[in-house]
Amino acid sequence: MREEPGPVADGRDLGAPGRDGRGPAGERERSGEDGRGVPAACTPDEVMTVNAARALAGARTCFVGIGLPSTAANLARRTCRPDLVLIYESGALGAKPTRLPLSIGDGELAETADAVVSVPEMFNYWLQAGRIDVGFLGAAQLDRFANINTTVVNRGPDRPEGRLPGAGGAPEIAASCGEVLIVLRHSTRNFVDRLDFVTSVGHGAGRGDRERLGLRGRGPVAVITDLGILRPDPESAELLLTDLHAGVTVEQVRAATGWPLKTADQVSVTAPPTPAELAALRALRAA
Amino acid sequence: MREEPGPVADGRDLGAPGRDGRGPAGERERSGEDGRGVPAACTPDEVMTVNAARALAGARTCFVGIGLPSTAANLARRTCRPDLVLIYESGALGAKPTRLPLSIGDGELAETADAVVSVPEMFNYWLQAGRIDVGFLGAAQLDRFANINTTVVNRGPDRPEGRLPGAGGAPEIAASCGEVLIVLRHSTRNFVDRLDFVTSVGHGAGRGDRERLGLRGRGPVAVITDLGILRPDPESAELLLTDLHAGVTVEQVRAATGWPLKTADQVSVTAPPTPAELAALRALRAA
Amino acid sequence: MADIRTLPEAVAELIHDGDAVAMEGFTHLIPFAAAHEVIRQGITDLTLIRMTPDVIYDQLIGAGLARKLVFSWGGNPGVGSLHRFRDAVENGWPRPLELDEHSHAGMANRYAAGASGLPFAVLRGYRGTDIPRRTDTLATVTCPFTGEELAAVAALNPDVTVIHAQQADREGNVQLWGLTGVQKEAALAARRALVTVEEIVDELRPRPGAIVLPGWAITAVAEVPGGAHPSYAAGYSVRDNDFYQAWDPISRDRERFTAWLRENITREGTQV
Amino acid sequence: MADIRTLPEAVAELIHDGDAVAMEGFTHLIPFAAAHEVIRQGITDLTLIRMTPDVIYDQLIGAGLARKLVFSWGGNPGVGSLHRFRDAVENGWPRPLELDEHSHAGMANRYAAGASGLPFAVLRGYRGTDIPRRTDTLATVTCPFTGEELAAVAALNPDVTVIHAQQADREGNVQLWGLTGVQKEAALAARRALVTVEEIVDELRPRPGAIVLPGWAITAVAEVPGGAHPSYAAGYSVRDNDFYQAWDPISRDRERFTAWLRENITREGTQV
Repeated sequence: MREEPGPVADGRDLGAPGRDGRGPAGERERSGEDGRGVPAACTPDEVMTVNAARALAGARTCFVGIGLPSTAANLARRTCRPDLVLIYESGALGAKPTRLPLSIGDGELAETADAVVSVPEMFNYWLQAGRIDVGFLGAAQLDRFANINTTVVNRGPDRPEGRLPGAGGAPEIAASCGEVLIVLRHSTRNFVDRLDFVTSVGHGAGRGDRERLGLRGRGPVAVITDLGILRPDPESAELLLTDLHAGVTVEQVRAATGWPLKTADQVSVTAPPTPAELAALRALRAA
Repeated sequence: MREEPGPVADGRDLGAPGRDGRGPAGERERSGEDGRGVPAACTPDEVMTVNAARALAGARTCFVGIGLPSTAANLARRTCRPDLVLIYESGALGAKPTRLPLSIGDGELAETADAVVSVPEMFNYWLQAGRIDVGFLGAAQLDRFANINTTVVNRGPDRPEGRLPGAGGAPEIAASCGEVLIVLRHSTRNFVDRLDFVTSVGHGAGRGDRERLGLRGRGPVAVITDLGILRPDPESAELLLTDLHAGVTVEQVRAATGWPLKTADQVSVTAPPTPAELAALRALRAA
Repeated sequence: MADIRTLPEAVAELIHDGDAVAMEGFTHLIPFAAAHEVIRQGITDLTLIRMTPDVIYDQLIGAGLARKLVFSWGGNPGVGSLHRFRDAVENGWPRPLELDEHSHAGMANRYAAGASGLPFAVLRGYRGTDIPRRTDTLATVTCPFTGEELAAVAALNPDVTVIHAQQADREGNVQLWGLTGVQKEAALAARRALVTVEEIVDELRPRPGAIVLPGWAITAVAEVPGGAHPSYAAGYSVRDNDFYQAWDPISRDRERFTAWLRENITREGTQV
Repeated sequence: MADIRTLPEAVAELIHDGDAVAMEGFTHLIPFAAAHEVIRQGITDLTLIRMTPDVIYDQLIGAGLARKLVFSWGGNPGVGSLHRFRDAVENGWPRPLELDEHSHAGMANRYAAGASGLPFAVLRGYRGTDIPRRTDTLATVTCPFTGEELAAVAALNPDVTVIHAQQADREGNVQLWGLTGVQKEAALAARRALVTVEEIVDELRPRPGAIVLPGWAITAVAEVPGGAHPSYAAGYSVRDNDFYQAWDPISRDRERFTAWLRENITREGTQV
């Protein structure tokens, strides 16, 4: 549920209020207004989701937030990672939904799960113990060290704080999973120079901070957006642009990022979604 | 399982090794060697067990140790307290066994229970939270404040400690149940002046000690033996002889007690087992 | 052994002005009907406790009955914001709402500590976050064996917990199945527990994945078919996702919300 | 995802000299066959962990394979003493046995802490008892909210946990039902987990009261029908109470025990 964007400084919802951009501020509109060059055959959101699914190719188990992460994880089960074990904080271990769940507690998650456990057990025995390979999160605000804010935003002097949904499972998912993937749409509203609130720790103030804080997992290894992919610098842990989606330029990404974004020595271009990936994603969304 | 008596100083087992005195050192033999006067129609163990069952007349829920406590609690369900909820530390809430379980984990306990829970849940959510009215314990050694030893006995100089089974659930049962009943056979081996080891706290060093220790339940309210019933003095919490079974004298009880036993101002005589109680007890044992 | 009551009786007997109330159910089995009865009876000044406030607390907050919210994730799942919650927090409408805010792991452990009769629980959480700045029910403890510093969260012991379940028998033993969330902990942590059920049956037939709460651990049971709507009860109903989506425009606007409340909850003869 | 192995393979791969081994099962589902295989393979210097050592550890201790026992109640349930345990503790035969002794509540919480990835657990226990004098895995912590002092017990994280279950499927997902004790915690607390099962089935049919351990949380599964005997597997067998009673005279005498071990466990071709 952590993708829930909530309000931002101008009072509008950040990103799409509906799931996966199918709401009123959804992908079609944004694609149009941004004038981003994407293959006519697929939307930026589809490119993002397909790349997010691909990032799970090596994972055995994934703790899944609802929304974009859930779409990507379910797509991975239909493409690169059929055996991927989906874990939802509502208590479902090994859920195999046939349709995308709207909520994290949809009945099909329990019905198709290998096991259903209580919420305290989920967080204590399964998440906290470090048993989950990948935590898949969304974010309302993200900084250059992949720290996440989903709590409140500063709307400027004389205005009350804007309220976001809050932490949910994210702080401990970010702390305890073997590694973390983050998926969110790229804009200066989301990719900020300074978080208004640290809800979940990515790499803190830089390399070594996770160890200092005693966080057990490796932290964020990739941020997948509708423009490309950012990965932490091996030295500093600051996010570098490592991949662009086809047709996107480095300048476009920099313009959508609220800090002076560094790029990797070599910036790759992601392979376009294959027809099979696109078909699987569209079938999943239509189900 | 806390009635398990284990070895004593002379290396012989204390009390009966079989359940409820039906083993080789059982009630018949002891009744004979002690020459105790009991109604010919019933044994001292039967009188003890019937009185132990009667002590549950006001209880709603009972955390049951295996052996004598289990026999008494099951008898209560067949006589004075049909609705008594039996709780076994193996995880059974509301067990309704048709036969006396030999072990605390007999299959029938789970099959007949209202709910089966894990052992950690049993101790944390059900026992520790103070949800159980009565804890029913046995003991290897008991002192005048109804503190219990089931861990080790001192066998004198140059001899190794005698090993008893250990704590089991008893320390927290004694601490957390609303009140505690203790049932054991009366002898100077069991009723000792000084415990060799405090496994479970009754009234500590006297009235006020439970509060000082932060123990939430009221502690032992009765010790039911094959000779009579002891109850804590309202002032000092030292056990007083309050009831004799029919045909037993105060002198007999004092002779079987390892400290100078005080008596209540009025010592009552327990009503003999009724034919219905005896029939229920014998049917239970024969099942 | 639990009392069998009508919903209005049970709510009147168990929930009082100023109580700390937990209505739990992780998306599944949310006790909406009981919340609506609280609104009808105008029970107010409540401290509302819930991991995911969801639409159920958006309604109670919008109705002006809450003075404080203890929670970990306040959104409309899969839809967007909880607008009544935001309006109360950001603008104090219809009254200010004090917050005590945790993570899910923290809330789950707070209930577990409450159910265990412990004053606090220990977890590996919150490290490096700003959450500790916003709550006084979070602290640290040091492991006496390793020296490691860990998070400590204060136990939750609601005055009353309300949950919805599929079935109870006539002694008030309750069975729920499917996603059972944190309901056992929430019910056992509370001083009083009210369970609304889809139906009261002669005998509970054990179900895979079910948990059973004995009647003697519960204060009252009320039969309320459909009492989780627009949430759901596995085996009885499905989640009304359309309602959750329709709630977004209803709740965005104070007047529209107020009209909805009057038309659907508080008007004579309404029973949602 | 768990490896499917024969019992001798699994024991050889997972259990090594010097390991801390938990074989759990509260009276029900005790993994006797795995213990017998440990005896046959002569795996030694073990730290044995179990709430109720039961006859299974009486056999391992008598066979001289244990250097330490971590436990909370060491009797033959419903029968009397564990004579091999007593002989080792009191007389050092066949070798001295170091003890780490707790209450059931403490042991259950030690496993739960281990399964939770925490270094310790908090409980309200041991107060006023002499138990703290005999263990260095027990300490106190102070509640940061109330100032109350509570017991802290060190987490248990066995090198390997062995449990017995009714069924596994071909991916190694395991289902057990009936009294499930502390097995989930013990298995999840361990670095490696071996599950012996009554049978491997094509598909696990969900059962009331069952717990399921996913194959990816388990290291290996071995099909061992009757592998809990003289303990039992609900739905497959009943507890062999006669064996538990017969064990008393067998185990009282060192020679008789040794002969029993040779005749029933270690002699070529034996499989108990």
